[in-house]
Amino acid sequence: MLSKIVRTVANQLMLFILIFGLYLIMHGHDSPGGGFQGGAVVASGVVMLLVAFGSGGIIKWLRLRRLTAVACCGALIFLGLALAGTGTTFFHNFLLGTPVFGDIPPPGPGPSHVWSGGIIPLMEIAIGFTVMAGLSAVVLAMARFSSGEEIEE
Amino acid sequence: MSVLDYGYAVWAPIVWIVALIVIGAIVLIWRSRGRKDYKKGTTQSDIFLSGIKVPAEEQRHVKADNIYWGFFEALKGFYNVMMKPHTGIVNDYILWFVAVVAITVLILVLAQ
Amino acid sequence: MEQISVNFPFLAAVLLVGIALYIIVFRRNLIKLVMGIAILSSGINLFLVSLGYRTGGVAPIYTDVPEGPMVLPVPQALTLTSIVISVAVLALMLTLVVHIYRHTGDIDAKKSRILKG
Amino acid sequence: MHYLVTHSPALIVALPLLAAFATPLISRAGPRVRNIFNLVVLGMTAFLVAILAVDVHAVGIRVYTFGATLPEMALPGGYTVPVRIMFEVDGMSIFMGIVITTVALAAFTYSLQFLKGQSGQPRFYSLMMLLYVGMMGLAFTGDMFNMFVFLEIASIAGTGLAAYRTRMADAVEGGFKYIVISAVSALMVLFAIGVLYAQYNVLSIAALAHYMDYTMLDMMALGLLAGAFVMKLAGVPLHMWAPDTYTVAPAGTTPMILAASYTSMYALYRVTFTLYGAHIDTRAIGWVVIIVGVLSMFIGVMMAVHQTDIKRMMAYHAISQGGYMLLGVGVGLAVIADPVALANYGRDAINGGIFHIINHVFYKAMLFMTAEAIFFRIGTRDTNKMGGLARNMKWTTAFYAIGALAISGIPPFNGFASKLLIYQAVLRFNPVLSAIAMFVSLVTLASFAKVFYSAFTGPEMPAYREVKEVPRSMIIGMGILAACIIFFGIFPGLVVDTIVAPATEALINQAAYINAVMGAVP
Repeated sequence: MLSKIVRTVANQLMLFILIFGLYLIMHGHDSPGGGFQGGAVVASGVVMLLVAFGSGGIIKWLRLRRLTAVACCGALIFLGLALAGTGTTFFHNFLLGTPVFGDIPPPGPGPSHVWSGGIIPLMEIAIGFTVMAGLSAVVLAMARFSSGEEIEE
Repeated sequence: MSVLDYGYAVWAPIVWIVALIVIGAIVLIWRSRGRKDYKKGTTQSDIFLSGIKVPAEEQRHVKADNIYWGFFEALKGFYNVMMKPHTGIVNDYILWFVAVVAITVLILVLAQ
Repeated sequence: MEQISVNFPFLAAVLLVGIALYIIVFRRNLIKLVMGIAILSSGINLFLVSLGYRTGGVAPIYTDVPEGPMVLPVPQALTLTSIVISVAVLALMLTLVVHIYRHTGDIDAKKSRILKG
Repeated sequence: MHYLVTHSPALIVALPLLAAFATPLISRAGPRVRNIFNLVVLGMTAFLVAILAVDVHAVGIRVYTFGATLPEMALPGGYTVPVRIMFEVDGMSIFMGIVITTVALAAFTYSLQFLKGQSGQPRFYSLMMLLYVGMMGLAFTGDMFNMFVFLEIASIAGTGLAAYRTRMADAVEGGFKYIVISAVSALMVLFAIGVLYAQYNVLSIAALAHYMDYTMLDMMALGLLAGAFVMKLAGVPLHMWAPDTYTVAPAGTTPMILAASYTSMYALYRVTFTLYGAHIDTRAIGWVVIIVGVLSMFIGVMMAVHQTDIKRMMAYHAISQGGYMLLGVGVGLAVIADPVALANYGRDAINGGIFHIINHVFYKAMLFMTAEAIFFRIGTRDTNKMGGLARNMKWTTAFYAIGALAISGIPPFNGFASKLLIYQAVLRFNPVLSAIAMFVSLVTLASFAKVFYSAFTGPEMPAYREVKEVPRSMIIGMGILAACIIFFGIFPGLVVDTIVAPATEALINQAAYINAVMGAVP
């Protein structure tokens, strides 16, 4: 555990890191970013907390079991969305043209258009949660591992 | 269906199995006409080791290391050479990989 | 001169691959070996992403798009996938190195080896 | 039914992937639910593979384009290059699918009781499913980059499985070696893919083969690809990781990792036959494959006789048997440009090489399972410490004997059929190679006889008086494979005609593979 200043700053910064990560995830389909990048940013926030508070404190409220469950759920949602299109083909973008994320943004100069892309933004969110939970789990597991504890399942 | 025809030779497993059964039957019949005065459990079935005392049953099993001893003794030089590259060090595996890729690329580019 | 500047990323990529292979082959320290593989994947990622460069092309983002031809984002997608995969591979490798260190007390490829022959 | 057939290429990969991610959640409901769930998913996948196999053999190559409005629409109107990711399933792909699925069924059944009471089982089944996905994807993909992705998925899952028993120092080491060689070879594959993409701006195998100019850079890419895949399939002199990894992997997974090696062999054939094919001078690459094959056969078997660790010996035999496959297919590859030689013996040689894949995966998977059954009961792999096990482990002994006879090419088991096919085809290409192959078979028999003698026969050892036969699911797992071995041995003609000959045809007929995607493009 590091000094109080570091811990306070880490506490405050975590909020911004979370917001930035979620922003990257949400805008992955119409601007640079995406599920992996956003998830990695959030996981880097977890690394920061880990450094500031030490693995003992974090592990109490970030359980590996829960993180695994979130990662698996994200992956399942992703695959479920892909499977839902199997009426036409696997990975078919069946939401395009519907009221849900169905718009097609006009090409040319203009603001970012979030409400577009069909299943892609939904998939980005699913991937985002998978990566967020998965990378955090890896980092946490390795931190506990190097501190000498055995990892239970 | 069962026959594999190579156009050069024919492999028919069912014919082979039938032949095996027939030959096996002949061999068994032949065997049953052999000497009848062999008895198990008497001194007839005891092990004779040039008069040396026979070791206990557990000691008599030939361990894997001792099987084909002559073969390995004769090929000692070959195995010494073979063991040298099998270091078990992961770096060497990659070294072999790099070397083989380099040679393959050279052969393919020159053959083109 | 322009030729050289266009080809510069490729030279850098080949240089990185060469350095990485040198490290992987000649460094017995397992952590350094993992670093070598990380450099190897960076070199190849650099190579892939350089393939997508087109002089005068613009980034393939539909909003706020300037005039001009867009580049095909396939090499970028390939690079991103490759990065994701190498993250997983490197994490796995480091975990295994930690395990090896715990079992044998050494991270030297030669001293920590059990299986051979 | 039509719907299922149409979508089966995607579903075969998607269902196990779904199961892989659902397993950690479902195992909270208890181990029994998890096992049934996994077996059901695998059974459904096996059914899909079966109907897809019937369809591919009856109709021809099936293309599945992801995300398109029609699965068959690889080229949307007006395009001259395919823009979407696609699967392309031909005779060779479905052949690998059948091999992998059968092994996976046997391996899962075997693992059910093998793992009883061990920790981390959800992870184990997840990784098994993931490895299965990686192999099936590699076999079905029609896209170079996807090939790399599935190769990496299979490597990561395989590493997780090889190092599953992390409490054992050698298991971790074997896993680490596997991931290092996998990562380096996969990155070389990616490098080669980059080189190809730089010139032709396409990734689909069919489109690449259609547009390829066979420049010097292409030949360098072929060298990189061939080297990387030979590394992954453990051909001498790139074989040294295989004994380390196969030895330490737990029982049910060794056959899966073995199958993953042969999936890499499939990738090598796909690249050399379909991507490059008869347009290059195939004698060079053909002889490279033949030389690697002969070296693998000879050095693999000579190292195997020397081993005292039972699984290590079998691993070296896996290398040696891989040499037979490479020899057979290499001969076919060397003469592919010569129609007379191809009709005379080339086709037979490829038939033999491919038939040997399925035979070898079956008997070697079973042999690994028997070795692990022994380890399960007596806790050692060292043949020096074994003896008299046949008294108490009758089923295991019987399965070992069947496997040993099959691998040595003793009739009427399946190994003989494919080996005879290879011998007589190679004899007409080069008699010396055929003689080496026969000698290797002899040494194989000798080394299996050595282990049979030292482990199973002999007087009862006092330490193993209380040893029992292994649990039923393990016997069933081995029994599935033993039944396949005997069936393939008695009906080799049927197997060659139904699944092997279409695979050979798919490899030789490069134009059909290209036309299935690029048919409309001149």
